[in-house]
Amino acid sequence: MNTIPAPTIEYGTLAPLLVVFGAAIIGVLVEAFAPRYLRKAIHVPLTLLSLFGAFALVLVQVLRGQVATTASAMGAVAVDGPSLFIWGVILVLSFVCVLLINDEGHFVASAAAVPGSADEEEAEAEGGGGHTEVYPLVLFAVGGMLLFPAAHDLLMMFVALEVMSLPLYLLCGLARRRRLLSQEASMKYFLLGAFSSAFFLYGTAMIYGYAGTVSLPGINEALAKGSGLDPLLMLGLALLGVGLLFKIGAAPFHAWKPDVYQGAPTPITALMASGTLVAAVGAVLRVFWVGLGNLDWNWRPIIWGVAALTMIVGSILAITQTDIKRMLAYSSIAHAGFLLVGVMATFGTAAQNAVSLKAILFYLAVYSITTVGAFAVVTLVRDPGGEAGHLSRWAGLGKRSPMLAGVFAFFLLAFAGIPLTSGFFGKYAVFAAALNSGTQPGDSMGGWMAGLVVVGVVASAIAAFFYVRVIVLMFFSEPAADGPAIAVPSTGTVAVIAVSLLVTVGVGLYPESLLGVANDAAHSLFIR
Amino acid sequence: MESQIAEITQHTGGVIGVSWLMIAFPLLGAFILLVFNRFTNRWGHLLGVAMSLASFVVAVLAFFELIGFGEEARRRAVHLFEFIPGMPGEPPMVDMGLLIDPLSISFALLITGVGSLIHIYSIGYMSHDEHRRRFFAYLNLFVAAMLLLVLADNYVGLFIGWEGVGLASYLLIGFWQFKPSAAVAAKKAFVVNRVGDFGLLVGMFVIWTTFGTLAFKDLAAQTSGVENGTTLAIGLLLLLGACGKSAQLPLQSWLLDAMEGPTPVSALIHAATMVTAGVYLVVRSGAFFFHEGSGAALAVAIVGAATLLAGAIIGCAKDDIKKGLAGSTMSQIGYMMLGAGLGPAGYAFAIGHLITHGFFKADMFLGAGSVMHGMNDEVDMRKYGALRKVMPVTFITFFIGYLAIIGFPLLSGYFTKDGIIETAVHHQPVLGWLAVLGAGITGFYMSRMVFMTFFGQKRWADDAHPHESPAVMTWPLIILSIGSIFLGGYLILSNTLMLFLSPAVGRPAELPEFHFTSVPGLATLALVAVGAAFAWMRYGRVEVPAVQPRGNFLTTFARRDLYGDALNESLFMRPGQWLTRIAVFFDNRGVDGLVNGLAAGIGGSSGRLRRIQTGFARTYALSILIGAALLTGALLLVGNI
Amino acid sequence: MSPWLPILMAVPVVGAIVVALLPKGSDKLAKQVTLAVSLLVLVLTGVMAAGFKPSGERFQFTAAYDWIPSFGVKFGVGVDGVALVLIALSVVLVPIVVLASWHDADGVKTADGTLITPKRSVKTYFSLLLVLETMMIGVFAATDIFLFYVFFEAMLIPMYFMIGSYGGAQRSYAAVKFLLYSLFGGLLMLVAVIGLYVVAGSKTFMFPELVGAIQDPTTQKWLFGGFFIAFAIKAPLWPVHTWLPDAAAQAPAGAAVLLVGVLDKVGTFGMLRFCLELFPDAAKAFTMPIVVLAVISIIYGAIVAIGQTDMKRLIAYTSISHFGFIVLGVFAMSATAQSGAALYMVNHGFATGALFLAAGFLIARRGSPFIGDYGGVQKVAPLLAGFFLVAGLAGLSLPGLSSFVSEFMVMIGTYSSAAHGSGALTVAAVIAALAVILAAVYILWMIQRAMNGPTAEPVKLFKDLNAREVWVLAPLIALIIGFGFFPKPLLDVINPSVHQTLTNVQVPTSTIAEKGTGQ
Amino acid sequence: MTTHYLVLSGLLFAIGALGVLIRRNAIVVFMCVELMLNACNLAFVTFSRQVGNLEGQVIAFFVMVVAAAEVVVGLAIIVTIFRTRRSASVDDANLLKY
Repeated sequence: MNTIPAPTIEYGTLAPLLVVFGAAIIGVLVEAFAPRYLRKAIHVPLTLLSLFGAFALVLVQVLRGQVATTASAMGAVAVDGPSLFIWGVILVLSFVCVLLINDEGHFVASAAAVPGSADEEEAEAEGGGGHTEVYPLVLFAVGGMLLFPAAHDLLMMFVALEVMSLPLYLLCGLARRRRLLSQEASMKYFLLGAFSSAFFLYGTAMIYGYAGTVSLPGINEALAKGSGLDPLLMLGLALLGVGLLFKIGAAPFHAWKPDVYQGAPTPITALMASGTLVAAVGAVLRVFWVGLGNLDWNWRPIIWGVAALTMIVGSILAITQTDIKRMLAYSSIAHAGFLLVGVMATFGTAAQNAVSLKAILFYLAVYSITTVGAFAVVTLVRDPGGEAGHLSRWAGLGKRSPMLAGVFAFFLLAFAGIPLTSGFFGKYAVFAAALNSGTQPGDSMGGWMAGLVVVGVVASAIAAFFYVRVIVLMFFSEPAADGPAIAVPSTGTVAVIAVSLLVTVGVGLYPESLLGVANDAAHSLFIR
Repeated sequence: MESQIAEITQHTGGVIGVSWLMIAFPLLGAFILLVFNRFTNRWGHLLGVAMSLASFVVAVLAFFELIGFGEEARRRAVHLFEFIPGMPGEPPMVDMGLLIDPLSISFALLITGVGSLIHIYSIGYMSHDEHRRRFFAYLNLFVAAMLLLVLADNYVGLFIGWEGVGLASYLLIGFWQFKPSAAVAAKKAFVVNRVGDFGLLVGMFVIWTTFGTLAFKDLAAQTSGVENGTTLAIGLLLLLGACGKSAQLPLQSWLLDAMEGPTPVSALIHAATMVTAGVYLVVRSGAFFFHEGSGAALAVAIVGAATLLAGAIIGCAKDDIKKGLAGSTMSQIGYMMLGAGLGPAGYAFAIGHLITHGFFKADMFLGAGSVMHGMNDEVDMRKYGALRKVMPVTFITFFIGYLAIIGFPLLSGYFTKDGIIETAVHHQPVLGWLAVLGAGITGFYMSRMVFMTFFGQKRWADDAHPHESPAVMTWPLIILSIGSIFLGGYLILSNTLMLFLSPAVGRPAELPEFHFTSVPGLATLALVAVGAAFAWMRYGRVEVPAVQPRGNFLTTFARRDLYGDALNESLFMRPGQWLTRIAVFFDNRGVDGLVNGLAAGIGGSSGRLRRIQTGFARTYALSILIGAALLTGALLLVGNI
Repeated sequence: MSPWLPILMAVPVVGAIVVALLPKGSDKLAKQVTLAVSLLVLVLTGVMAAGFKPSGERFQFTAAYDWIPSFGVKFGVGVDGVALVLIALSVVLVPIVVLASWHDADGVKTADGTLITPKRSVKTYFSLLLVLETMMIGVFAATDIFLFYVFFEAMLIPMYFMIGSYGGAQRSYAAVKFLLYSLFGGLLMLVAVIGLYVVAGSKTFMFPELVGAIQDPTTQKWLFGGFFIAFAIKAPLWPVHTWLPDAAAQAPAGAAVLLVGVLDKVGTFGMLRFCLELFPDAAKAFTMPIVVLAVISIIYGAIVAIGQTDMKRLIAYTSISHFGFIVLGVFAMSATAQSGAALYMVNHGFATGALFLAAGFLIARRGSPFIGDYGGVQKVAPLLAGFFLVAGLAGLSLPGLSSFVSEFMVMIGTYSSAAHGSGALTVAAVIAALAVILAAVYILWMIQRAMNGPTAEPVKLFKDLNAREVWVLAPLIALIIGFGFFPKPLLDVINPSVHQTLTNVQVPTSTIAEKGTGQ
Repeated sequence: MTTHYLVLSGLLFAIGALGVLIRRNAIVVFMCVELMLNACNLAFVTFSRQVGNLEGQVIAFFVMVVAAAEVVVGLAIIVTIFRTRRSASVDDANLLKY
């Protein structure tokens, strides 16, 4: 009999992951054993510290120059430069989101209680602070997000996908106000998420059938040998794509996004709009570059179409939205499209890939941090019934609270990609990468790349309209007599907004700060 | 002929060296009066007069300095400053300088001399106007611009002056802008003039493109060897400009309306000086008009002849004394144009007529102003009558002017007009005889004016108390009338003017001799006598109805200014208004509509497309499934291409 | 490395921050600080300009700092003659606009006491103004194309807020239209900017290094298109002009001055600097279509202006006509015309600025932009009417006023341009010259309706210009008249840089060479 | 041989997907998703045999665990919504739309 070789685990490399998961498990234990009144006091420092610690560990790896060059954990996880960059971004984002989550009043005290029932009142009176399960759930989700883009084989990716998604399904349903919407969002997200992950899994199975392995480099090798035209492969690729594109919210797999973003508690929306997107784009990049690098002739036209469709659908549908979160959801769809333009450009030589990768990483970082800031502002504009979601309630905000409105306007301008905001450089980087890739010798899609960029530009112009519309509402309209109240922001929220603003402004004025980091990360490329 | 034009010499020092002071004085006056505004109200008019007189003094001194030079050296250019510099390392595109030569100095003397008299006259005429200071500011501005026009040594400087006088004319016609009629007249004058300016402007383009310079100095020698078509084009374009400024057909319509301005304005600008700028332009640009084989000169003569008749006909039917005079001005400028269209043979007569006309027409306009001054600003001659007794000085001076214009022998107009007519008959017989006919009509309408105003019965309004004007107004009249008597003879007999001008404009090989008994001259006199007699029968002997009777077709034709306005209205104004309306509509609905429509289209499609987001989880699942199918299909398709 | 331009750009933005941070209720102080800062910038610019050597290097006062090495972007600044005069134009206009807008945010009351615009944040307005000043200087000073683009787009934002927050009744529509239109053009330009970078492959955005970098005619055409559409929208050229009347009519008069006087010049400046020099072959290939558009703009703008009932819209349409002239001059491929176009940019800023401000003062007294609501203003407010008239005359390019020289040079240069045979451009110049007639109609008809005739009842309450308002208009009028007779200081600076541009486009740069084509 | 299993797997997957589309009851919909997952398992196991390594079989175990976790979360959500709305129909929950 063969002896099963003992698996080697690179603990040092994987430490950030382990810290987050460890903290999550401790969080579960706390939930189980700590008295209710203590729970929050334990959870908050635990969560924040673990995220901070994980971030520190990422930094340590980067600063010591010990970026792994081979896959860890027996080839299951690849902690390479891009992974570390994405981890850093996700950890910062989740840290910031936890600060938002930490705020009073976002989460229901007892998810099981029927809204308006005596149970609920009781739970409210007793617990006050809402569900403390939120914290370990967030940690699990964050852990999944970390693992997702780093997964080096499709199975690990699937598991990471589920670890990331399952807690989020629950978190979506925990809003304290507008319970029905929250629950509906939760259910839709869950059903559609499960549905899409089934596609992902079936795609994995097909590819396994074709390549005999689910390891990404293994698949690539098989592709190099095979004809590449196997229907099995194509089917697998398509179904895998469904699962991945669903997560980043690309059209036509975007339908869940507006509903879920609108219904979920805003801090969770912030986490999904930032962290999940970053993780999912990271995973997409890895799959296409590492796993399907030898098949770019096949998938690039498809991504072209999806990217164009996504940008246009996102921009156009956002125009007529009346709910701020829903509008931001469509905006997020449009931005997913812009990111896909960058994904289009990741092929061919390593140098070209690095350029595109840098662009996407940079885009991800700046877009997601701005998004968190924007949602943080959304949590502050309140009605008697909770957050004032309807846009008409935002009229005249600039007169009531010029600072807040100004900051929000700035975030919107960053989304629109106006120069001297971080968003502009993100958009520029992606478009430049796309055009640059189009001029690579021998690329038959050169003209198509220019075309896609023009589509992106047109979509940007359309998208600018709805960002500007909100600014018009806030600044150029007279405030309604019973306009929304501005909640007194907690220190956490202020910190979140301040950090986002700082990054958005700072990177807008001096992008090199972040670009340098993205550049270094991208140059080490994905481990192939 | 060109060979007789003297070379231009660069000049420094002396009075001519500072001849820019001629322009600077009135300009400074205008500047002070406009900028210091109310503070100059008390003495502003005196400053205005002083500046104009100072300019006159400089002109006179410059004149004497100029005639101190030999004939061949009487064209003195004074460099002022670089106006439009050229590309690096190249000479300037336009150098601003003055050209003091017999032609320009003649104009300068006329402008500053007559101008100063009119300034003085205006002190009295405008004494009751609260904005008298502003009036003098504009007058000074006009003098400055007019001097720039005639003194500039290049077309751009000329053009600046050209438009400057247009501006002054606009401001002065609209001086009583609170009257809508004055405001409209002012605008009309400017706009119609701009049509002419268009011609002048394009003319300059062609000149620049052909010769690479806009300076008179450099042009003179270069016309030889240029295609006929080019000179013809330049000539016609310049003629268009001249027509605008000088109210020649077809751009005559503004002049009659321009009478809305205060009477001294009509005298100075719309009779004596500005309107003659067209004649100046034609004479100054003679090289283009008389280039071999060019028909441009003929065009000038034809325009002149047509206008002299048209103006005369209009003058016959006007009851408004100023409009009558305006028609006459048109007509007389027609004579000048005719003369100018005849080349060096006619130039001297044209310029001579221009100068004498400047005197006698100013004299008559100011006389008319004096009458109005005494008649509560009444302009309708049917409300005058028998004024000779109450305003004797005005009557006598006006009558002298009258005699001068109809060409009463030995008075100024007799010599200059007759010179034009005879030269015309000699060179262009048809046009010449038309000019004879025009002289006859002149005899009629001018007589009519005199009879209606100063003779016959009183037809005054009840509150009219006519009286003689103050000395400050009558003295200019007297001086002008003296000029009207003697100037013509001095200039024409023994060809004084022609010889004087010849360094600047050339002269015919044979100097003409003035015949008192030439056939055209006698015919003219006869016709004038007939016209005057006819006028006496209609307006002197019989009572003039106080209300305008319905006239026959011809009278109406003349009263309506030969339907010039109606023509403009139906040809340009109404289609223009329609065009404007269509353009505005097209801009709002078409161009902007397209943009807004696109925006609305995107918004609308958004409104429809969002319905796809039904809210049913199963629909979303379906979209995922369809997406999966599409993806699979597309991949297979791409794979098989 | 010269610190001049960075200092010039820093001063206003520092001023803006100071103004924004002033405590509540210090409106007056905010205005005074803004005025002081803008005057300081004016003085500094004057001192800098005095050191400009027309015969020296093309770009002077250059400085380049690494900004975004990853993208090859430098903070590169420097001015040639055209940029210098446009910066001068901007910094002259800003203090004037500050003074003109002194009470615009305070809540404007008409002569009869009705409030036409409510009280709004004074500090915001003036700090936006200063931020805009920085960007205006930056956009003309940038020698790095990326930096140019950044300012080109970023300057939309302060203007957007100035229109949207402080404008008239339709302000938000106008502001959004302005922003989206410009943004769309800008994005197309962004594609072209990227394309230029990628195709040139020289890893730099520095303009001097990119001149001549693109050789392939087809590529040139595409990139030219991207730049040109952006600039055409900005300029604005027919048929992408419709945002301007709305924006200018709704903007407060001061903002309208900067919008039309300076911001739009960025378009024509860009055509001159970038479209021509970077893509000379494309520019030559597209000359005729562009000349046609320019001529349409000239005539169309003038005709539509005649039909306007709203004063500010009318002025906006006159500007469209004038921008037609500038574009015509830029693309006539003639030294004279191009110098004239560059000069026109400056002169138009003064002339239209004066006209907008005078109209603004008029409108502030009555609360209505409609010409028909006025009449006989001259009688009660002769100073206002007088300034309005001179500004109007500058608008119709009366000789002796500055705009004439430039218009004349554009037309005569176009007429005589040897670039494309004499035929087509000759016709273009002649058609363009027709605008002198139309200009007289639209300006004088407006003056006749608003200023002349019997005094309308509400107009009788008008007060004449006060000292502040006189100080706003007087410098502009002085400049208009001064440069009308003596444009040499400007042209001496402009000509060498035009010479350089045309050399890069490989067009004869001599005015003399243009002569003699008609024979 | 293995083809039959693959066809079966495909059928199961299709049935599951169709079920998600046409059933209204959230529980049934969810079961259909589980069916799809199991179709995947079958495919994995089949392929494992076909390509001759054990990875596929191992994956099947992972999937089972994940599916179980999904059940836990899913049922919790569905039950909560049922308690609130007294209905487990997925179509009833459509407040969030357009």
